[in-house]
Amino acid sequence: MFDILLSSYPMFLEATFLTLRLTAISLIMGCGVGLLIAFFRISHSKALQTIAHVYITVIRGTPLIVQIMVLYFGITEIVTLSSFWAGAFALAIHNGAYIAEIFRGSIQSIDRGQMEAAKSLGMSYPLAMRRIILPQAFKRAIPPLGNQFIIGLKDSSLVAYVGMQELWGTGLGEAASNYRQLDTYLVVGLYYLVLVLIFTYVVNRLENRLNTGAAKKKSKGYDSASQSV
Amino acid sequence: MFDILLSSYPMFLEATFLTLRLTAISLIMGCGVGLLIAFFRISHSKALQTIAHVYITVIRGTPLIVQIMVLYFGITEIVTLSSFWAGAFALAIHNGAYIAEIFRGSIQSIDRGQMEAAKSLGMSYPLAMRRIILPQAFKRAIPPLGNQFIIGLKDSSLVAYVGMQELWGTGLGEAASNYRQLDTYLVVGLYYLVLVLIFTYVVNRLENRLNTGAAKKKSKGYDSASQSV
Amino acid sequence: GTSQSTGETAGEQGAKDPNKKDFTYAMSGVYKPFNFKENGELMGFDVEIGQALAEKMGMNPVPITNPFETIIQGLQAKKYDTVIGSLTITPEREKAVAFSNVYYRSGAQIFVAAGNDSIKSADDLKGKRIGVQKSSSYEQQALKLTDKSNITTYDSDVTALMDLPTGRLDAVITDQMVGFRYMKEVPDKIKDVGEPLSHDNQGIALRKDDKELLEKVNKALDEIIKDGTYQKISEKWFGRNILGSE
Amino acid sequence: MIEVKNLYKSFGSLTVLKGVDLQVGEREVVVLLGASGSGKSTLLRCLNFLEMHDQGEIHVNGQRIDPKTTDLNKFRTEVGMVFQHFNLFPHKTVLENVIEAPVYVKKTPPDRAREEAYALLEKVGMRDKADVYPDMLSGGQKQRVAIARALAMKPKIMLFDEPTSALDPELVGEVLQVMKQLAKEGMTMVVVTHEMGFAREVADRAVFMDNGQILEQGEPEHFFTNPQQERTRQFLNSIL
Amino acid sequence: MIEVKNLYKSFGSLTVLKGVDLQVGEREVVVLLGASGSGKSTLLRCLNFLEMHDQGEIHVNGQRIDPKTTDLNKFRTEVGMVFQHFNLFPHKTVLENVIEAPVYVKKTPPDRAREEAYALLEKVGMRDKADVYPDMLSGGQKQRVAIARALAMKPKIMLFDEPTSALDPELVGEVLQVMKQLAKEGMTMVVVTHEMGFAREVADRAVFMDNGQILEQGEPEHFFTNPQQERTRQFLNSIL
Ligand SMILES: Nc1ncnc2c1ncn2[C@@H]1O[C@H](COP(=O)(O)OP(=O)(O)OP(=O)(O)O)[C@@H](O)[C@H]1O
Ligand SMILES: Nc1ncnc2c1ncn2[C@@H]1O[C@H](COP(=O)(O)OP(=O)(O)OP(=O)(O)O)[C@@H](O)[C@H]1O
Ligand SMILES: [Mg+2]
Ligand SMILES: [Mg+2]
Repeated sequence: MFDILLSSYPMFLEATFLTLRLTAISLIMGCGVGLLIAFFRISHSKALQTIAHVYITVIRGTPLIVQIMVLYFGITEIVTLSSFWAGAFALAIHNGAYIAEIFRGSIQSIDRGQMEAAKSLGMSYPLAMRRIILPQAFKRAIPPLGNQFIIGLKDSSLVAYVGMQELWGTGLGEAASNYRQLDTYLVVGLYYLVLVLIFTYVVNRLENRLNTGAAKKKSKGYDSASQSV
Repeated sequence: MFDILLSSYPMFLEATFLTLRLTAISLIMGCGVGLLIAFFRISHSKALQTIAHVYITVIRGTPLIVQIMVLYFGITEIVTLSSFWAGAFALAIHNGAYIAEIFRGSIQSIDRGQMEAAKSLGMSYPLAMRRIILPQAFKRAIPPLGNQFIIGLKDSSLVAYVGMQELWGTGLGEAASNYRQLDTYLVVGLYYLVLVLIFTYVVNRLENRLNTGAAKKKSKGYDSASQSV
Repeated sequence: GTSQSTGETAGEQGAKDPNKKDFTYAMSGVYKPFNFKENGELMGFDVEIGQALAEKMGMNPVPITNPFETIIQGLQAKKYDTVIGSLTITPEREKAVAFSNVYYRSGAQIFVAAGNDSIKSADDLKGKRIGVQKSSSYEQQALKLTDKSNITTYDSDVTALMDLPTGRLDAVITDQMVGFRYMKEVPDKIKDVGEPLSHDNQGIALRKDDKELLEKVNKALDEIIKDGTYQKISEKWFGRNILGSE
Repeated sequence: MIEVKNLYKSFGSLTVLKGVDLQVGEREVVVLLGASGSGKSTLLRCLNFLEMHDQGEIHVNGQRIDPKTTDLNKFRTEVGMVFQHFNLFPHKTVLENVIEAPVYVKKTPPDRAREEAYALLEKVGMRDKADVYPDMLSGGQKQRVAIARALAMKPKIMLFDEPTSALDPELVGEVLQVMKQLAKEGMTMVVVTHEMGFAREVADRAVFMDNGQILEQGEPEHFFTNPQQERTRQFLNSIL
Repeated sequence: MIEVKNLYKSFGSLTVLKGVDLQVGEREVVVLLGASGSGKSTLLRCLNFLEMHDQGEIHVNGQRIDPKTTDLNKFRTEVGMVFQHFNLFPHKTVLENVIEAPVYVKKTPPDRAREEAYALLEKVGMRDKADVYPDMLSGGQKQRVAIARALAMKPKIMLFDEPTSALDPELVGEVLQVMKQLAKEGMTMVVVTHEMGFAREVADRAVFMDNGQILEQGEPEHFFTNPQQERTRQFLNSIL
């Protein structure tokens, strides 16, 4: 295993960057989709609510690999995309449904008194959303969003099956030519693990930084690991 | 699309049963693994805690497809398994990590006064766990467990890549011979969606039934859809 | 054989004779017309060759599907005993597995979208986007014609062919028989270009230490070729004998 | 200044306001009393259209405010509101809370808004906490900031919904002090409160609501010592 | 019956018990008093080894209880404990709560356990609620069930940790009544409580804890009217 790790790192590093680029782009787009759908869900229009509901139900009710394949071939009937962009759009649409629920939850978790106070000061709904509700909601969304980003990073491996040579695609190809699949797959797994650990660390740091600004909310206060049940 | 739905339903129904069997077996095993790892995590032994921590970190830090491939080929070096059992074990080990966190959370959410009361009556730790803590924890675990089961059902599609002819494997094969991948994939997606919706309904029913026994806890009481933020 | 086929991996091919040993042979199942599934039933040239060989050897034929990119790994991991899956015999692969005698010969062919007039031969493929089955011998051939970043790999040659009309690919390299079948069933989508790139020998792959079975397979292969069984199967799927000669 | 005519409001099948008539004159301070659930908050929220009434009319300065034809956002700038739970914006400092609406709604130049904000904070005794986040303040301090924030829009009317009932007893005084000052300066105010001392000292009129209707009203002195209705007497006994 | 010698207990860097000496004789009722954080609960929990002391000795019936050599589960069956927050098992009915330990720990045949449970529930006045789940009970009812549950193990000593302080005032009486009855029957009891009436009427001795130590003790009559220590006097003034 270590020989693979040592000998083929330039190839895997390149694939890692592709994975990161793909993940980043699809998650950024996913945040846009998610925000839109979240607004649909909390809007007063029955039609928009229904659209959002159906979208979320279908995406959360079917496997990602099926979505990727459908979107890869389905999107093409409308517009021709490279496999990078087809994969990125598929992941964005997938992650968008989950991110929508995160945003909706965090927006609705903001005390309704905030919206009332903003309105009582003469702010319009969009202005109050933009200046008062969303900044607070985004902060609250960071932990679950970080978690979703990690899931999105791992899930990006499935675009290997529409021909992307990102980390997993590269691993598959490599294993098929060196006939040492177990070792190769372990190396790929290690790359993902390191990426996830780095990302987890960054998200935790960010959370802590945001929390020190305002007063820290303490949790119940037992150390969970030392709890005796 | 509808012609595929109509003409090939016997094949897809058979594949659906295979998907369900695979999902059921892997989730049952996953619950066993999860319970064990959850106990490791809350145990007083540093070694067991570390094992559980590493296990959960690695599984949650790497893509499922990589895990399936590693386990499929890795397990084989120890014992030869059919692809059904190799896939089932891989899914069980994967789901086990997530289920472990669900169990740990629900066990730790039980008031510590329960364990103290049990001990003060002379109950041993294992007896108190079995008779007092776990029955309450299991009930609390049902909603997140139901959610994990839905994820497990969808994720089972990935064993198609170790040769299982379950729903997705069947869809892939069919699309390569009828040359109509988009329609075929849509049909497969529909099968998954129906399974997920049925399962969601069952879990909701179960939750409601369990809640009517004890006093119902009311949520904050706004209707979220009609909230004005 | 050590594979415990559960019947999950392959459609049951008739009643099994419990007194006979299983002859397990793998294929991708997404390589029409050599091996593919129709209404859940695995069929095609490779499937029937396997059945004929098993019969000659007095064994139970058990065809199994496995993704092509891990088909050799599965063999090494003893998930099955042979691969009858249109594996081209290459020096690379010969390092990993043992091959039987050639069981058919075919050509690697370039296919392009029906409306594409800019690609007329292999020389036009420089810098073009080529789609191939992942870890196939065609992937190696494509690498000689264009650079790696322009190659897209698929789970199935058929999927690659279907990505031609979308415009995502300029060309696909695969077995000519696979492309011709697609052209016949779905007219006016793709076309073949130029002469075959190579004439390849296809072999049945076995584990290197499985010498006994290799001998039996070679003997049975000889027999079905001699007694006309091979001829019949080949005629059924291709209208001609594809055994060819060197 | 405010004239409410025959106001009705239901939530689903629950009718909360059942034909309320109320006049509030310019520079008048009206205290609204009543048991929990009698509809005080709902009435107050209808006055600045945080809730839309189902029937009846609301006139302000002689003009009927119809939600369909009026720009409610604009209208609300003329009516300040102070909430029981303050509802300060936690992601903004005290100063930012106060200048938010002037700058983003009224388009006051930030420099001028800041100047005016400092003056208002001075007035409520919170000048030195201008750069602090609300989380760091006591309840009484928060409520004083909330009052300054509402005043920053230069409203013609101020509505208070139990502004001191979420406060520790020792912090109530500082908020009432600010409100008294405001009344003295001639602000028109409608105040829901159970602080009898405040009502007696400051209010021009006490209004008693019961079950969605106004049952009785009058000058505080008279009202508190000699209520006409049995129901009012009961209520006053229960809170005094 | 119980003899505590020089008991020390720390949580991390916080030393909560600082050399406690205490004797409780057979059939004696001891009331433990002290400010919040003085270590009363910790001492009680050390007595039945829900917390392990760091130093010192605990003797029961003349025998030293050493966690390393004693079967603590067995020992705890002889010491009943009643908690401030009841800690009834919510997934079991009142009857099941009471028979749980006899059946699963003592292996009493279920029929006999049930019979005894009914008698105990009768005694605490909860016979008619035997088949109800704890969620349906008031706090006072819950606490009476908790006492019956502890008694079902036939303990020789009963420990009570503020058994009435989570109850609405009008429910305190019914629980104290049960405890008085128990004392009259000769149960050895250690009770943390601030109910002075109970202490005066029932206790044989009052023990005042301060900052992890026993500062003063004596007969209730004498203790309450004429405490020796300034600190005790302060405390008594604050709660009376
Ligand atoms: N948004 C709402 N949806 C449904 N019911 C509501 C809503 N707001 C208020 N109510 C109900 O209307 C009734 C009157 O409420 P309101 O808040 O006006 O009473 P109140 O006099 O302010 O009482 P309190 O002193 O408790 O604040 C109550 O029964 C309340 O539950
Ligand atoms: N498990 C624990 N971990 C850490 N500190 C603890 C723990 N249990 C108690 N303490 C601390 O020990 C000190 C004494 O607590 P204890 O509960 O014995 O006091 P108490 O006299 O019962 O007070 P109260 O009247 O509030 O119940 C407190 O400062 C408390 O915070
Ligand atoms: Mg109110
Ligand atoms: Mg205590």
